[in-house]
Amino acid sequence: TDPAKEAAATKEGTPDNGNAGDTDKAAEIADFKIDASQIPQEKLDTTLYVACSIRGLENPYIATIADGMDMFCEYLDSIGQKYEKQVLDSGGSNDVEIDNMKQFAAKAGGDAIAYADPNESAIAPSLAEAMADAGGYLGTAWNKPDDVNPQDYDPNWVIHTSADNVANGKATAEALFESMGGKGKVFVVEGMLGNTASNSRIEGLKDALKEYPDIEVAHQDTGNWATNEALTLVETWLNDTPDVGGVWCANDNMATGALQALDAKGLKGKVGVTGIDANTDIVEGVKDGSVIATVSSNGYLQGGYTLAVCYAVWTGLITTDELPDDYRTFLTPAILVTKDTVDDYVAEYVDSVPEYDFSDIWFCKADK
Amino acid sequence: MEEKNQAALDIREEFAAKVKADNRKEKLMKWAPVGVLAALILVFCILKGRSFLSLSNLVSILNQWSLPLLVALGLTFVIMIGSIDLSIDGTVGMVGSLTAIFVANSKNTVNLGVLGFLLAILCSVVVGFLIGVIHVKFKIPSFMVSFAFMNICIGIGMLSYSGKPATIRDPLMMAIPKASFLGVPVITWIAIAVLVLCYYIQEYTPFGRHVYAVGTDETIPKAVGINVNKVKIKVFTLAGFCYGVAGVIGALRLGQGQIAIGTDQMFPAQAAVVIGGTALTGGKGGVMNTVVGTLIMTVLINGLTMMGVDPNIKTGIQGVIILAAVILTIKHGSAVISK
Amino acid sequence: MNKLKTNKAYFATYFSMAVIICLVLIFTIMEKSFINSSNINNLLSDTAPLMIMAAGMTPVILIGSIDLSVGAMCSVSNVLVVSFIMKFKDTIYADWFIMLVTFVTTLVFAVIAGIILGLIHVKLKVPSFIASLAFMSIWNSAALLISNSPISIPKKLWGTIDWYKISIGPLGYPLVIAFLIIIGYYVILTRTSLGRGIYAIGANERAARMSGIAVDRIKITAFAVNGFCAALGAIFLMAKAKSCAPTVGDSFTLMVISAVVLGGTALIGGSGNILNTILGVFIVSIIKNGMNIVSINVYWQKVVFGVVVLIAIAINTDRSSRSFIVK
Amino acid sequence: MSKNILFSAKNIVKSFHGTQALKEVDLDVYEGEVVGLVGENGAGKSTLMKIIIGVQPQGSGEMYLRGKPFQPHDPLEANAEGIGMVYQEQSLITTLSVGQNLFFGHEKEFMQMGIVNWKKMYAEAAAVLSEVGCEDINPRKKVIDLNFATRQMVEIAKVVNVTKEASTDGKCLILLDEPTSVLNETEVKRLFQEIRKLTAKGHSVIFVSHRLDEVLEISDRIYVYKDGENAGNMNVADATEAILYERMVGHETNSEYYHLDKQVIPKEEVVLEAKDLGCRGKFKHVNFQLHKGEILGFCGVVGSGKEEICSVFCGDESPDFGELIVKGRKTKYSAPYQALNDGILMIPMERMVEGVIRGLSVEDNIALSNAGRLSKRGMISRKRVSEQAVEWIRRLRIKTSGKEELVIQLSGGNQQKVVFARVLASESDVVILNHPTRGVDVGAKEEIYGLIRDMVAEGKSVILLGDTLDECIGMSNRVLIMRDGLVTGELDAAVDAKPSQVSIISMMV
Ligand SMILES: Nc1ncnc2c1ncn2[C@@H]1O[C@H](COP(=O)(O)OP(=O)(O)OP(=O)(O)O)[C@@H](O)[C@H]1O
Ligand SMILES: Nc1ncnc2c1ncn2[C@@H]1O[C@H](COP(=O)(O)OP(=O)(O)OP(=O)(O)O)[C@@H](O)[C@H]1O
Ligand SMILES: [Mg+2]
Ligand SMILES: [Mg+2]
Repeated sequence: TDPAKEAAATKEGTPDNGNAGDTDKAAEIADFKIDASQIPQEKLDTTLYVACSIRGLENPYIATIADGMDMFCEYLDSIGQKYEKQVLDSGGSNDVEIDNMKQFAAKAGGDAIAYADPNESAIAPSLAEAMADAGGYLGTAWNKPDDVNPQDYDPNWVIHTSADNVANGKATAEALFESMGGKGKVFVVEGMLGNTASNSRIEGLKDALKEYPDIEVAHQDTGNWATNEALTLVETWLNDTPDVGGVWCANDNMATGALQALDAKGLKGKVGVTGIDANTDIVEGVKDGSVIATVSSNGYLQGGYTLAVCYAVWTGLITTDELPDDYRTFLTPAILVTKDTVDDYVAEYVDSVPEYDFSDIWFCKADK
Repeated sequence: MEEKNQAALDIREEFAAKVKADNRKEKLMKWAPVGVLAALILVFCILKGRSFLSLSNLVSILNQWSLPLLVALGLTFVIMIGSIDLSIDGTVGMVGSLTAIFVANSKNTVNLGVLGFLLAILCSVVVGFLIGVIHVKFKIPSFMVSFAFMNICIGIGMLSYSGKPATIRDPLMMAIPKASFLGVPVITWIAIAVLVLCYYIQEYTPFGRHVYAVGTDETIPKAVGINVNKVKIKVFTLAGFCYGVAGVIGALRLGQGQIAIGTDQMFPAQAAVVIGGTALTGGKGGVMNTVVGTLIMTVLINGLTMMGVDPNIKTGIQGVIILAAVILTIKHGSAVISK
Repeated sequence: MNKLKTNKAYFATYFSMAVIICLVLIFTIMEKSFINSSNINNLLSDTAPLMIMAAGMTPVILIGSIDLSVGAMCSVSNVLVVSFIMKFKDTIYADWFIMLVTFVTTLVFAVIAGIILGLIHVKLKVPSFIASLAFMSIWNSAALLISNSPISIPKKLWGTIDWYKISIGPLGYPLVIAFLIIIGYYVILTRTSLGRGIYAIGANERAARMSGIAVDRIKITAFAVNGFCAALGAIFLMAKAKSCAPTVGDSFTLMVISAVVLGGTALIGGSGNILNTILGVFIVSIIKNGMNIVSINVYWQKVVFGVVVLIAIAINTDRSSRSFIVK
Repeated sequence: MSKNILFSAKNIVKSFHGTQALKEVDLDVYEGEVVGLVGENGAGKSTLMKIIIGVQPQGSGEMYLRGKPFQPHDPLEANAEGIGMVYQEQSLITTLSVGQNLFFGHEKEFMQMGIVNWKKMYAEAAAVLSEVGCEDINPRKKVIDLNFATRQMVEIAKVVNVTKEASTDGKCLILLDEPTSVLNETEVKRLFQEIRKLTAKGHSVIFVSHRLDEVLEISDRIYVYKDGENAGNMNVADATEAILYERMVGHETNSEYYHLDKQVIPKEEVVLEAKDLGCRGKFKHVNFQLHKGEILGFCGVVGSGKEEICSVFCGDESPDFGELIVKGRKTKYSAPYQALNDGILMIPMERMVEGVIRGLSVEDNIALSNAGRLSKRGMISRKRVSEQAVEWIRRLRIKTSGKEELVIQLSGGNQQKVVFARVLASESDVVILNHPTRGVDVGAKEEIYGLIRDMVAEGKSVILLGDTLDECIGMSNRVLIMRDGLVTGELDAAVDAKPSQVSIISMMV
């Protein structure tokens, strides 16, 4: 079975596509694959500028997105496409990210494809606008405002994808609460204040809390996505609430800190921890039982395939007009890694780098 | 005539009384930071009594105090010569990252053991030395030199693990953060050892006096024949050493090398140094003041965390308390010039 | 002799220019598209927020103080302006009127905030470094409390912030505003008693006080002006990103101060020329822009940035006439 | 007096980018003598001293110490050879203790097992202090807590100590650059005693001062410098104040020193009045009226409260009791700019920290206090600023390479003149002169006295805290004598009826 299809996130069903005539077309699109032989030679000889715009490489998950771009570039090599790639690092600043994108677009002119993880949902339109002004193609992930869609920047804003943060937050929370037998006290370590991903994951946590009325949140504070801050928080809280049953963290970086704090008090393995991102050390934690769950959003997949879709549009093999709405904005698969699934996950993704076929551009669509 | 004499006596007494009062006030002001610390502890005891005062929380406070203390110790010397050092976030993070890849770790096969520590610390010592040399030789404000090195060090730190932090696997290193001696964490002992070293340097070596002199008015030591540039370079190098030890401790505590070990260490350290009573204009204060200053900051953050204050307003409360503490502890009056 | 001495004042300008020319040459050689028109357009419009904030910071540094709360001030103004817009967007008033009112309200708020910081610094004798550090925390919290997540400007109002993209020749409209403000400051600093007071205070506060300069008032004015500029920068950022975020200003604080110092203003106060701040800002933004254009490996970007800044300031500082102490 | 030459300097030349500070000067010092060195402000006295001690490198020329060529690279080297110096500017580190200052740069001598033995150092410091008659100074006290006169004594002790620390056992040379400008009479006496003790031991002293009477009193031989050149040297027996004056300034003192002929009788109109004014712990019950066109002198020893009264008038401090009435209006100032708005301005005592802004140019400094008058529609006219500067540089004979020169590059006395120019240029109605001639050469002093007279003739009023008692009596229409924070006497000082110094001193102490 394809683990990518065991999506933990399936909140939104596929919207109905209306009449039967479109169904054929939909099937055609779903089966679309890049056929390298159809790409005009002049396109292959043009230098294509490839970029991924991310918020700092300190975070291992984000670093895998850049790796995803590298994998996709290997594919470009294999079909003889000339290209130049670069990573745009916003360092967590909206303004810098917009500037970076504008500068990248200006340099590349129309021959650009980019993946962007907008630092905040609110800047996604500005990123798209930067690309639209220059004529390149952009795919975004995670964050965008609800009332703005890729269609608003046709054809330059090709797709927006997201792992379902709410669902992920809920899934890890449920796994944690189950491991505690449905009752007890938990610590909640939030991500950066004001960050959309963090807020959505917290929302998922709250949904789960409603279903487990006997779980009590003993402490909640922000760890700013950072290991050391999470360490300090949990270390302090443990003095106040030594009988805690679990620690829910909004990402794995912070889960690492929480584990370290528990370890210092001899509680590692006794108090469950959850995170999101499937960092190597946390996946190991799942294996040895000190971590209850984490979620892999598969950065390779997000980074590489978003670029692949943009590439298909740039070559002209596919046009944005023919894409139905649910191919413009969709969810990417996420894998919940728990004690039960960890061995499969490790075999598939850790011990072997998965082979991806980037010509199959919709492989990253969760409900495909 | 009689009356005049009486008046003269009055004013002399008044004068004496005023001098006495001023002196008393000055002495009191010296202890004001300690007072602030005591007040904070008292407030948290009342609000969060048992758990705040519990042995395990005291140990946590000591743990959490170690790294800021080390950083602030280094910074104290820099501030005492009237300079400033923004490189902290970078150097601490860089050393933290390097420590993990120099000892046995999950990322590479290097295993230098204790030598790995020393090598990592050496890196920040070199950075400190370079900051000092460039600052004095090219006459570039320390603000700019250290700003540049902050970026360079963050870059080096990030490069060293390229997105995938190394987890420390050396059993000794993994044991240190859990170990304690006489009930005090070993990490804190390391910080205290550096504190003693700094105190010794400040109080019992000629260099210590020269630091005060350079901060007060560097033309004077120059005129006496002291090599002011050398003093400054030494100060930045010493600071680099302190940041280095802080970085190592950060990595040990996390069990992982990350650039984030240094993130957001600089501004709280500056605040701690000033709250402790070291003047930003140089020449006044010292490491003991910094001990109190860092304790205030650590206790404050620990207490607020313990109380579960809404994270959105936590930093705001910190800001207000820092402001209040400084207002309480610094000299006022029309003759005081504050830059 | 005298000629030589007056000329020295211009050395800083020449050096900064030289640094800029070198940078442009190097980047152009490495990647031709660096000087293509759309990138030049980017450079000349996107530096506006940094430029305006650096303009406000210059007088503060000239008086020998510092304001570390600019970034946070910018964040809080940024969320404030958008949350006002969201409050009033459904009222009967014309969109441009809503915008105008919210802008003015925000600017007034920022000026008041600057005055409060100035008062605390001046009246309570709290060093500006630490007072503004405390305010940084306070405004950060305030921004989060106003809105702890980013808000987008609704699409229907996008028309009202189109002015951000207007350009006069290659110069973006916001940058023109920033230039005008800087030129205004230049006149104030060089030709009025307020300006001379600012330099005098920076050079020797006690002597300035004794010679009858209204030290307190001038200092507070500098902080108020800085607040104003931070808010204006926040408005530019809002228009640029069509949204607000409670942490938008964080990365600006050190960048703003560095740009001012790169422009040759002494951190100990008392010497510098606000026109050179323009050059300082361009040095910073050209380095950042150029590194993206020549696509330096992102892991190396910080290292390169640090080294280039160091070289730039080393060339930039006029050491020959420096009889002063460098702290 | 023995006739061995201890030190000699030949053809010393020194220029600072453009300014020729010394053009070939010579100086010989014999063992056991005091050499007085006088000259106008900017004549190059301090520069020569700094070359001898090694703070500044000489341009060209030779120096010999005990017959051997001598060229120190830094003061520590000179100290080791037995040369010590008291600088014109204060050179103690205020944040350190007296003892630490005494041995600053020599801490290594007290190192034991890597630790500085402070106890030993303080004991030694106490011994050194008592040697110069300052047993009352606690060596553990921080310098910042001492008044300026005491600090000066510490400086002297520091130098005297050099003679003992010197690695040579030969005779030492001590350079004193205007050591008395901040001392009162008894302190000067004490200093002179010290100097005599030193010369008795065979050490030599170079003594720089603008107070010619002091120079004549203490020196054995006197050198006069003018514009960086030797303008004569003579035995003290051959010198009088008049001769020295002539050599320094280039012409004889042409009029009467204090321009008594220009002393006018003040108008009836009261411009400033103190009613029962008081400041807690400083002064009390002060009543007086300052009339238009009057010079009112304040006499009193340190701590008598006269300085504090000045800071109240000029708005630097607020009084605790009583009323201050300016031009008929009751006022209370919280900052000097408010006083300036009422037309009151002061020349502060400490010119370095309060008087001039050393990082600004001469012209900007002169323009500091009258921005209003120099501007048109809110804009300052650069032309007026520079015209004004040129005018005052000429009138006060400020020695500078141009109006754009930074004040920090001027000699001590010329900096003082810049302050004076600033205050005069402000055209304030009431001018408080707090030691206006401190560190100013005799020629310029006379000039300044003339200017004060002119100012008064124009209807301005002056409160004068003289640098000497003589000056105070000579210039004033009326003197107020203060003691212990109270006014103990008020004497008329009309041209023909100047009070005697003795009568005033009796009220001062
Ligand atoms: N650092 C310097 N840079 C430039 N010029 C200087 C410097 N130091 C001294 N000069 C110049 O050298 C000349 C001699 O100065 P010096 O200080 O020796 O005078 P002085 O005789 O001690 O006068 P005073 O009685 O006022 O103290 C002056 O014209 C002064 O402007
Ligand atoms: N507030 C003060 N703090 C420190 N030192 C002071 C203070 N006031 C005065 N002095 C110092 O005391 C000394 C003499 O003071 P002052 O000028 O008031 O006396 P004076 O008029 O010179 O006395 P006399 O006329 O008897 O010589 C100077 O060195 C001055 O710097
Ligand atoms: Mg002199
Ligand atoms: Mg006197």
